[in-house]
Parts: sequence; structure tokens; C-alpha cells
Amino acid sequence: MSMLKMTRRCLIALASAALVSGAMAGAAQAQETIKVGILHSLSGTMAISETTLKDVMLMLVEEQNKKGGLLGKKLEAVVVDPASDWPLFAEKARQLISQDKVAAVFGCWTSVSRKSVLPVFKELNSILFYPVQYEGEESERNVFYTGAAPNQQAIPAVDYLAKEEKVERWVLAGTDYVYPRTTNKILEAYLKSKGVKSEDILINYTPFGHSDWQTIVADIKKFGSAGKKTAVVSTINGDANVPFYKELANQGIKATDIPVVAFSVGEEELAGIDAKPLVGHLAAWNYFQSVDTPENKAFIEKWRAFTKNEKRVSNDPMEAHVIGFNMWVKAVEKAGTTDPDKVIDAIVGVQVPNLTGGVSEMLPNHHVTKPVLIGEIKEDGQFETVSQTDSLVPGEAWSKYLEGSRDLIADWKTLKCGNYNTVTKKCGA
Amino acid sequence: MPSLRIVLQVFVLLIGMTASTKAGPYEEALPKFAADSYADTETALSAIANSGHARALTVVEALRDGRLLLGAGQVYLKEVSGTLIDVATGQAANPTGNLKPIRVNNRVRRATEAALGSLTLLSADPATRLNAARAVFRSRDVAALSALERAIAQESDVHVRDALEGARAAIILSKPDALISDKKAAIEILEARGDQQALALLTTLPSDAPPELVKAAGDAAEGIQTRLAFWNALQNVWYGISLGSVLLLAAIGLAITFGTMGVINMAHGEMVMIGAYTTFVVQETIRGYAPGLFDASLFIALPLAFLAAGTVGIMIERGVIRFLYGRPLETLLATWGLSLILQQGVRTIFGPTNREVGTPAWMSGALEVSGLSLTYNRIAIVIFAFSVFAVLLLVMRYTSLGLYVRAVTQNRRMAASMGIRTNRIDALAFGLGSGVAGIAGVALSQIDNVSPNLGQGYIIDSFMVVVFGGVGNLWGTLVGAMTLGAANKMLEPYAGAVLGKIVILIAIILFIQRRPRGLFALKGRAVEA
Amino acid sequence: MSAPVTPTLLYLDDITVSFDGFRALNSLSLAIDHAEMRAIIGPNGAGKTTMMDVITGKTRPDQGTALFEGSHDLTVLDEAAIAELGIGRKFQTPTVFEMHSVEDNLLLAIKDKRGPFLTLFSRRTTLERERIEVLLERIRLTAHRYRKAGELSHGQKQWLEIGMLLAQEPKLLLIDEPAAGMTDQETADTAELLRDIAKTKAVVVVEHDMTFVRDLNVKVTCLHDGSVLAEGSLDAVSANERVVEVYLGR
Amino acid sequence: MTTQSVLDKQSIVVLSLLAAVAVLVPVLNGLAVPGSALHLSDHLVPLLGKYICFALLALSVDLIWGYCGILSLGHGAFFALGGYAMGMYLMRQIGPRGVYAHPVLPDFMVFLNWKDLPWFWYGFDVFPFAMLMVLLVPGILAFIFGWLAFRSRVTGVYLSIITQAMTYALMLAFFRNNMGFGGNNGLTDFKDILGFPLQSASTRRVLFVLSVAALGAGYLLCRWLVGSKFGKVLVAVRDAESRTRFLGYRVEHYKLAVFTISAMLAGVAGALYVPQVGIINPSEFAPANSIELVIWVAVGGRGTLAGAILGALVVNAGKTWFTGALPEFWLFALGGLFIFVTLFTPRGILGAGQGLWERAKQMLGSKPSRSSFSGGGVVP
Repeated sequence: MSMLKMTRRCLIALASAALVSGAMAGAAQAQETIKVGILHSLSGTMAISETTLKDVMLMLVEEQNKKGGLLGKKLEAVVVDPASDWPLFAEKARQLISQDKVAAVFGCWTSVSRKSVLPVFKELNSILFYPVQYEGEESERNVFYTGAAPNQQAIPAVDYLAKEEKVERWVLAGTDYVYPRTTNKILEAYLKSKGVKSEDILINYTPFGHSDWQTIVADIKKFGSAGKKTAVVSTINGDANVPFYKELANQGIKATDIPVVAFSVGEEELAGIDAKPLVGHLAAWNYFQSVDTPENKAFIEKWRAFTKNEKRVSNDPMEAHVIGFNMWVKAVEKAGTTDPDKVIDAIVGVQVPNLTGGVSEMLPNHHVTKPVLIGEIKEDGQFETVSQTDSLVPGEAWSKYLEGSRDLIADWKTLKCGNYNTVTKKCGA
Repeated sequence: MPSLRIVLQVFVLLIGMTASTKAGPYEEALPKFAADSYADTETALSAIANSGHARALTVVEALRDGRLLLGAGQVYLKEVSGTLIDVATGQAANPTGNLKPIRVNNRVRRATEAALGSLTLLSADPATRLNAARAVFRSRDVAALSALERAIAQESDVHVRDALEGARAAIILSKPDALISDKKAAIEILEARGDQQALALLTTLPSDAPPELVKAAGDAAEGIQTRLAFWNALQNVWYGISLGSVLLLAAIGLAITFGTMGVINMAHGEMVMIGAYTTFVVQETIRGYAPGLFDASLFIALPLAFLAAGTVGIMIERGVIRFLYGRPLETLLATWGLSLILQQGVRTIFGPTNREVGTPAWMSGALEVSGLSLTYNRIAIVIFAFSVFAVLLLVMRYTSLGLYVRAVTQNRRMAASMGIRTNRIDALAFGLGSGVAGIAGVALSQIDNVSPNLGQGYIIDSFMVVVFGGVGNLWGTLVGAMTLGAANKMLEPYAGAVLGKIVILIAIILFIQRRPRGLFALKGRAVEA
Repeated sequence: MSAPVTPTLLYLDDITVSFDGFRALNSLSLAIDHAEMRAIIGPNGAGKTTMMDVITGKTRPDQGTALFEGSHDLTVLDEAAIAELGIGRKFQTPTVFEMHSVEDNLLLAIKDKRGPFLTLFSRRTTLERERIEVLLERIRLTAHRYRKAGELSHGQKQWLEIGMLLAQEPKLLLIDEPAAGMTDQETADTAELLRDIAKTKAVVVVEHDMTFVRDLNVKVTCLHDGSVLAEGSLDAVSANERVVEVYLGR
Repeated sequence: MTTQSVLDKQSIVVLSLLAAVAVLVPVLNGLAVPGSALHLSDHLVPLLGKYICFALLALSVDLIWGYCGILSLGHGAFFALGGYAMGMYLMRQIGPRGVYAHPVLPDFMVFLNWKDLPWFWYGFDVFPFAMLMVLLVPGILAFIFGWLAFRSRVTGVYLSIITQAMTYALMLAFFRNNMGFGGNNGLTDFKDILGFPLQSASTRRVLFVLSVAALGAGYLLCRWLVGSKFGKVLVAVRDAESRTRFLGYRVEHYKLAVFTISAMLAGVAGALYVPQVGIINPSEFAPANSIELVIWVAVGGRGTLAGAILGALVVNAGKTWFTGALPEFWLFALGGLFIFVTLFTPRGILGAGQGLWERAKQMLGSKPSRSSFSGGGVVP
């Protein structure tokens, strides 16, 4: 026991010494750099999509430093690996914020990872930039959604098909999780509001990583040969897409017969598929690598130089990170500090050029304005833009087409509320 | 709808033609391409297709292939040989400035197909004529009717003729001013055709159709429906067999390592993955050095995948598993560790994203047998799976390796004392099992992702197959794979993919407790040892 | 329990067991009396072990009757129930709980309630303690009581297993090749021990070692191809032409 | 004898260490000056709490694997079920504070257009009921599953594979949105537990202490179980199943009993885990998780209760460090660990350590003493 006491006393002595030096070291470091957290899975099932985003962030940080950093300080990227493990996302977020003291975090891909870290960002009052298209139905003070909300992707895509391809019959096929569920519910309500009958809508859900698509593709084929022009709206996620498209091609479903418009298939995913049989199938995004603007050209050039890979593709969530990062930089400059409260106040209204030739703005609901692009798959795995909205579409946190959220709006500028009910005139009620 | 519009457009164009005698519809249409709008492109296309102009076919084909270029309001055509000609004059041209291909979308592509259909109905090649007939069937373009009739008159190929008549029937049925008797004849032809599209045509008659026609169509549709129901059931059986074959391929290597050697190889899925990546590397090499060999790429990949996975298997056996014989649970953990390392290794070398493995031409498309649609790649996989099974059965039964493996399995000490080098047999048998998993990977690369996670998707299913079928018996694996495949596909239409799979898993759990050693279990004292 | 059908302790009649077409037991009949010792001999594959499996409930016969004490149908009971009826079994290779001490091995074997809840709250009684002392003495392992059973020699393990059988207080002991792997002295001691046990309990010994069988000096049953070939004193059985044929090869 | 074995040397060490942790962590977190070397940063408390829950889970696996030879590759399922039971309570506690402000229905039900609460959600707003379910749901599942499996004597590898099938089937089922458990997103966005806000540091400290207490209690329970005659029968089953049977023990009853107890322990671990990490989702059912947790036990040393705890702490701390410092190498390290442990240290860290200690003692000439309990595992 006396040993224990001894060590205890030693520890306290040590601690007081460390206290002083630690505080000094902390202060000194704070002067040197501003830390930026990168929270993307580098292993596990999501590594396939998220690793690229980590690289983009590293590039953006490096570039900003070349421009002289931010507020006279260098930026420093802190990379962690949440390993596609959702609770680990929360743990790593907590570590980034309270241990590494990052000024903002760029990260997450899946909805569940975002949901997992949400309480952490709220509790520790930090900032998360979320770069992926998602199901909406959320607006948090500490989160900025730079990917598409359903109204910036799904609805314009359906409009395009109905108008341009005269589609009258719809297959809504998705992986069974919250994004497809919500998107399909919104689309179902939207289509019905446009006079599409229930029997002309087929909804189908499959599990993650579904690989045997024979039956479902055959069903789609059958559904599509009933005389009316049919299209498939696919919210099929990640890995399941390759066997799905392969089965489509093999069963001879061509884009001219039954076009498939996908919301989760981008350049990265197509890089793993032989795109020749898929020519003409569509995707709706806010950005395509093939977009012909000087901004995009410059970006791709830098990206390829950074990754030292002449063939490296770019995609929509990457652009979202570019927009988010630039907005954050501007907001920090505007606020003159990285203090989250000040930045959150300053960032609303900030405008930065996106890569498709427009200027995106951060809205009071923490979503951004973006153009909606519909592209057809080309033989080389790139997209040919076949339609683009005339102006930028503001992201809506709450869908007009869903019963529960119809009356909700988000406004962090004046109402200071993410779910303000316009009927009861109350926040969160 | 589109057909009606085309009729109107043709009509308008015809009026235009009479107005100005100088420029025909062909010349009139060309400037529309310059608008760079899909609707205008489509209009121009239809006009050109119906103009009867000598260059119409060339232009349509060029548009389809992205060889129709636009420069300063002029339309140029780049021939396959690379020379540019001015589409309006047909003369070789040498324009200055930037040329951009005219953009095509699905709508234009569809119109192109329809146009090509009516333009190639009289082609010399029967396959082209067949495609043309199908295209016309889909477009139901009234303008193609006369060409169609000419084609039917001189068609000699029965198969193509049927298709042509089907197309004509489709047009007549949807043509408002056709005679009732003709329409009735069309209904009969469509009924004989008996497929889903025919059914769709028959069930979507316009509301103002005469009652007798509606009745005839209704009867015909009913007949088709009964037939389709039958074909549907058969089709489901086929899906079951083809899923069963995939499971068989994935599991059969395991049946050797687990079934006869008693080694729980959790890295089995990664052997499949190695096979798939071998295919990728082979294809990349071929693309780079000998593109002509692409169609043979899978055959080249097979032995290489066998060797690659087999070698890794032998290394695993020598390096890890041989220390763990008789401790199945420890083997399970160690090989799980190996599987993590192999996955991450592949991720480090090839990157985390999917890699593209192409499908050779002979494996694309589907074979239509009456109401059945059998895709070539699935046919190939079914045949392949059964061949692998047969070869393996022969190897185990008739070769000395098979004999030795069985001897070692039954009594290691006795086998050793008879001069069999059990160490070598263990390594070879494990290599064989892994190699077979490797060639399964070649086949699976055709239907699934080639990614580091590939193996993970199959490992549980493979174990289920082997355990369900009964350990130590290749026939059990075959029956197990087919049963699970068929059960899965039978349940899927009713329960959905997820629930179906859950039901099957529960059924297996219950089954195992009825017959703890599987369907084809060995009985007797030996298995207790 | 219904009234005894037969006065014998163990009664097997017309027992047949087949594995994948191979008949391990072929209409086997056998009767063992109370406090009788019987030696079973027979070449490999004669069905000796399968017979034990049937008696102890490990294998269900395809047909036939197996009665214990004239009224308990062994073909419907499981191993635990049969053990509780009073049939103990020693395996061919000594099977003891290697990670437990010698004493604990005996403790686990001692006749007591076997349910999980009862063992959870059970305490060692003085009576049990005394019984263990006696048993340890009898199987000559008193000095090794705290050692792990896995550390014992082969012969000691054989004896420990016999001790565990005794601790069960069975009425019938089935003993498979007790002398295998023992020195001559140990073999003789084992025979002595078994003869001693047979004074109060029925014992069935399966053995290859003819010297050992001779030492036992009891009635012998010779099995061949799953049924009884000959029965009687060892001398009578060894004189049987068919037995000689079977043992020496045809 | 039994009482003596409960309080052997190892137990005293383990329990005092746990007590020390239970006191030190909250004190260093709550009372030490932030910024000082002694201060335990806020993010470490739930992290350590998570490790402790994993340690309890590892303990439950060790009880059946280390002592009874049942290798369950589906124990993550019981952990997750306990977690879901707790998650359902926490969801109900949110009440009208969800984004849609529905008085009863959780958010995910509102947005899937559910009108009523499904029947299986009833009662979960009552804490004692929910806690009962934490024990009962995993317990009943384990009982049914075990009853089926053990009765028909499914053993060894076969048992492992069907436990894997079980957790896989459950994962698929919970992924389905129609099941009413939130699908892929699972249950999240919890607000408070018994009225205490989950985000506050003091609630976290209490949860941490509770977890340590649960681990201590779990340890004592396991120690009592394996020290009793019951435990000796378990080890007997592990080492010579048919011998045990021929002695008259109904092996299936023992297996069933210990399997059910173990599942309930895993459920408790899950229930404590959820409020500390703030989310429960179907990926907890993933077969890979269950396999990984077996390796915790193997690393620490199966058949030694302290080993299971040690293994869970070491591997998870390693995971945290690796995924932060060398993200790309985590799977190499984990995979290597699996192989290394099974090949070279089958008795785990604790076993290897004890082996060295024994050898050292022998070298010094002291006689090996009789170990204080003989109900033991692989390690005396």
C-alpha cells in the first residue's frame, strides 16, 4: 500500500509539472496550425467510396496552404479511420474534436454514420461538412449538407424522364435502407401527384450487397413490357450495382427500352464496370467529371497531379467537398476566427463557385444551391450531360411530399431552428 | 405516340417538299442537326430516314456511332476510314475549325434504331434483317409498313419471316385505319408469337376498338397468359439452377478442404477473390498487348487462377494450417485472420474500388427458347459448374491424388505407414481445393463485383451449402447447392429476396438439428473419431 | 416400471445395427446375470464396441430387444438415463477429465444428483469425502489425488477410469480393453481388481489379450460378424473350430 | 471449497483493479484540472466504457468457449439484442422531442408512415421492463436455439457455423425497414436515460462506473459458476463430452444452462454499450464482429476469466490506436494477431505470462504450489 501512496504522490508532482508545460505546448501549437478533421472510412465496406474523399480533402488542405493558409496559419489535416464501423464514427469524431481540437470535420458517407456522429457534434459544438447526396429530413445546427437533397436529384431526374422519354410506368428499385426508402416515398407521392396510377409504380427493395438479380431484372422486364414506356429509378447502393447492371445487360435490357436512372452510381462506381452495354442509362447528380467548364478542367488537372494518376476519376461527392471546404474557408475569413459559433453564423449566405460553372450558396437551412445534371452513361464510363437545370436548385431539408415533414422548415439564421413547424409556429413541435 | 408524331412530321415534310422542288426532305432536314437539341435531331433523323435518299442509311449509321459531326452550322460525316464528307453534297470536305459530334440521347438512339429498322429490312444479312424486324416491332412505325410488306414478300428465312410478320401485325393492330379482318389476322399472328410484348399489344387495344376485336384479343391474351405462366415457372427453375451453380462453384472447393480434410478455411472466399483478380490482371494484360485475344481471356485466366489460388492455398497450408490439424476451431480463427490479411493486401495492391472485368462477346446476350430467356453467361456458368464438379469427382475417384487424399482422410497413420507422404498430400489437397475456388472466381467475376470484399459475400453461403449437403461428400455439395439455389428462387417471388434468405437460413438451422451431419452424412463409427 | 420379463440383469435379443448397409451387429443375443463377469472376445470388426454402444444408449439398434433388470428398455433411453440406471462404461482408450485433479474426477463420478441446478449449489459432504478416500485407496492413487489426471501414466488413467466407474455405483460395468498398454504387473493387478469388483457387480470385459482373459477365469463369449459365434469357458471356446478359423484366418 | 475458490488470488487482483478503475476514471475526468496530465479527457470516458462493455462480452464468450468448449460465432447477436432492448427504451424516452415531434412514435416510424406503435415496442418506455427484456430477449433466444442445437448434439464446427447462420439471419432481418427497428440506421439520437441527459459528462461517468460494476459482477458470477461442481462438469464436458454423458450427466442441459447465462451476460454488455456509444444498428449482428470477439478471448487466454477481460481491453485499445495512427494497417495487424495467437500462444497473453512465471519459479527452485482452485481452465 505504501508503494501505491508513493506512486500517487509522484504522479501528482509529475502532473503539476505537466500541467504547466502542457498548457504552454497547447497554446504554442494553436498558434501554428488550424486543424481540419477528415472522417472517412479507409477500411471496411465503405472504403471503396470514402478513400477518395480523404484524398480530395488532403489536396484541398495542401492547396490552401500553398495560398498561404488561413488567418495566417497553416492548415493541418488530421486523418482517422472509422473503418466502416458506425459506433466507431462517433468515437473518432469525439477524438477529433476533443483530443485533436479540430476546427471543423469533413466526413461521413452513409446516413447511419452521419446519424451516429450527430449527437457528438451537437454536444461538443463543432462543425461537420457532409458531402453525399442523402434522404433529407434533417437539418442540424452543426452540420452542413453539401450533397444533394432529394429535390436536387430525384425529382428533376423523374421530370426529365417523364418529359424527354415519355415515361409512364415506373420501377423504384432500391437497397433497403433509409435513403432509398425516403427517396422512393417522395417519388411515389410526387408521381401520384402527377397523375401516375398505383399500378404503374413498382417498388422493390433488396438487401445490401445483393448479387443475384435474375428474378428482379426479369420482373422489371415483365413490368416494362406492358405497353407503356417504363423506366427504372435506381437507388441501389454501392456493391449491388455491378451485378445489377451486368444482369440488365445480359437480359438484353437496353437503355432505349427501359432506361435506368441511378442516384448512387457515379464515375467511381462505373470504373468497375464494363460500360459498353450500359450506354444510355442515366444518372442524376450535381456534377459530372465530363462537365466542360474551366473550373472543372483546372480541378481535374490538379487532382490528377495530386494523386499522380492520369486516369483518376472525379465525382459528385468530391465536388461537394470542394464546395464545402471553400465555403468554410470563406466563412472563417469572414468571421476572423475558427470558433464554431461564429463560423456557423458567418457561413450562411456565403457564395463560392462550384465546378459546373455556377455559384453555390449556403442556405439558412444548411443546405446549398446546386444545379441538377442528368447524364447518360457513355462507353468510356463517363457521363454525357443531357439535361441541366436552368438555374441552381436550393436544397430542401424537408420534403413537401412527405406527410410528416410537409409543414416543417429549417432556418438557422432567423428562426434558429432546424424543424420549425409552420402550422403550430413552434420549433420542434 | 412517337409514331404518330413521326407520321405528322413526315406529312409536314412532304408538304414542304412539294413547295420547294429544289431541296428534297433530306436537304431540308440537315440544318436541324445544327440546333443541338435532341428534339430537332430526332425530327431531322426521321425525315432523313424516310427521304429515300441514297445517303440516308450512311447518315443514320453515322449518327448512331457518333460519326456525324457539326462544324460552323454544317454537317459532316466521318467515314469509318476517317475521311470527312459534307453530308449535304456527298463530296469530300476539309472544314476548318472545331468539329463536334452531334449529341445523342436515348430518344434519338431509339429513333435511330427504328429508322435503321426500316432501312435495313432488305439487308443481305439475315441477322441484320432480324434485328430490323425487331426494331420495327418495337417502334410500330407505320411508315415502315410498305417496306415491311416488300420484305415479307421476298423473305426466304422462316425465322426472319416470322419476325417480320410479327412486326407487321404489331403495326396493323395499332394502325387506326386498318381493316378489322386484317386486325384479326394480326391478333392471330401475335397470339402465335405468344410473348410478353405480344401480350402487351393485345391488352392495350384502343378503347374505341370494335367489340369483336376486343374479344378476339382478350381470348388470345388469355391463351398467352397461360402459356407465359408455364414458362415463368420454368424460368424460375432455371434461375434456381443458375443460382445453385454459383453456390456450387463457390462451395465446391470448400467441400474438399472442409469436407474431406476437415479444415475450416475461412479464407476460402479470398481464394475466390484471388481467382477473380487473376481474371482482371489477365484481361488488363490482354487489353494492353493482344486485344484480339479478349474473347479467350477467360480461358487463359482459368489455369492461371487455378495456379494462383492453388499456390496461395499451399502456402497457407504449409505456413499455418499444418500446425493446426485436429484443432478445427483454431484453424477457423487462424484462417479468418488470413482472410483479413488477404483482403487488405488486395486492397493495398489493387485499390479499394471495384475493378472492371469485361464480358467476352460470346457470353453476352441471351438465348431465347420459346418463352424462356437463358442468358449466355448463366448458361456458361451452369455448364462450367457442372464440369468442374464432374472433373473433381473423377479426380477424387480415379487419380492417385484422390486415392491418397481419401486414404489420409480415413486413416492418417495407416496411410503414412503405407508410404504415403501425408504432408504432401495435405498440401496438395488444400491446394486443389483453393485452386478450384480460384477458378470459381473466374466465373464469378462475370456476375459480381471484383472487389476486395468479393469473397466475404460467398463464405457464409458456401458453408451453408457444405454443411447442408453433408460433409465429406461431393454429391452432397451438389445437392445442397441446387436445393438452396432452387429454394431461394422459389421463395423470392413470394417473400422477397431478404425474407427468402432469412427463411432459408432458419430452415438450415432447423435442418441441421434434425440431421446434424447434413443431407448425405456418413454414418457409423468413423465419423465420431 | 412393468414387471420384469426376464430375471437376468442384461438381456439382449436379436439386436441388429447397420451403418450404410454394413451390418455391425447381426441379430445378436446375449444375457448377463447379476454379479456375473463375462469376457467378450472377437476379432476386429466383430461388433464388440457397437454392442457396448447399444447397451449404453449411444447407438440405437435397427431392431431387437435390450432390457436391463428385466424391465428397462435400453433402446429408448439416452446415455445419461442408462448411466443412472446403473450401467457404467470404460472406454477402450482411457478417457478421464485431463484438466481436473484425480480427486475431482472421482467427485464428478460419485453417485449424486446430476441436474445442472443441483450441481451448482452442491457441496461436498463428509460421506462423499470418505467414499473418495476409499476409492483412491482402492485404485492406488491416494498419493496422486491433487495431480491433474492428464499427468498420470497410461495405466494410472485406466485405473482412475475404473475408479470413476466404481464411484458411480453401477450394477453393471462394461469395460473395454482394460489391459491395453499395461505392463505385465499392471495387467495382473487389473485382473485382480476386476475379479474383486465382480464379487458384487456384474462385469463385462472386452479384451484381446488372451493371457488377461485367462487370468480373469470367467465365461467367454466370442463375437464374429456381429453375432455370437461361441460361448463357454475359454478352453471350450478356444477349442471351437470356427473360432480358430476366425482367429487364424480362413 | 467453493467460497474459497471465489476469492482466490486472481479474483482479488481483478476485482481490485476494477475497483481502482471505477474510482480513478471518474475522479480523473471529473475532478482533475482540464489540461493537466492527470486529467482524463471527456472523450476517453465513453471510450473506456465501451472497452469495459466489450470485456463483459468477452467474459460471456469465455464462459462457454473456455469452460465448456462451445465456440459460438454468433454471440454478437445476443449483445446486439440486449443493445436493441436498451435502445428501444432510450428511443421511447425521446418522446415528443424527435424531429417530427410525434408524441409516441420514434422518428423513423413517422417517416415510414407508421400509424401505431408496433406491439413489440409496448412496455419499453418503462425502465424495469426494458431491463428485464435486456436479459430475457437474448436469454430466450439462446434457450430456444440451444435447446434445438444441443438436444440433437450439434457440436464443434457445426455448432459454430449455425450460430453464424443465426446472427447472419438476424442481421438481414434487422436490416429490413419493415421489421420496425429502424433498418440500417438502427436506433440513435438518444436524449436521456432515467431523466439524466446522456450527453452530460456526469451521466457518462455514472454509466462508466455501472459498466465496471457490471463487469465485476459478471466476473464474480462466472467465477462462482466455474468454481462450483457445475463448473467442473462444464470443463468435463469440454474435455471429454461422452465420458461425462456416460457418467450420467445430461450434457445438453449443462450446455443449455451455460449458453443461456452467457447470452444474458452478453445482453447486459450490449445494454450498457448502447447509451455510451449512442447508436445501435444491425451491423452489430455482422458475423465478422462475432468472430472478432472470439479472438479477444483467444488473445487474453481462453479458459481464464481474467484473460478474456484482458484480451478485450488489449485488442480494442490496439484497434483504437491503429485506426488513428496507421489506418491502412489495422486489418493486417488484426489478421496477424489471429494467426499469431492461434499458432504460438494458444493459451493467450495470460497463459504465456503464467507459463513464464511458473518456469521462473521452477528455476528459482521453489516447489509449484497447489493451485487454489482446481475447477480450472487451460491454465491452472
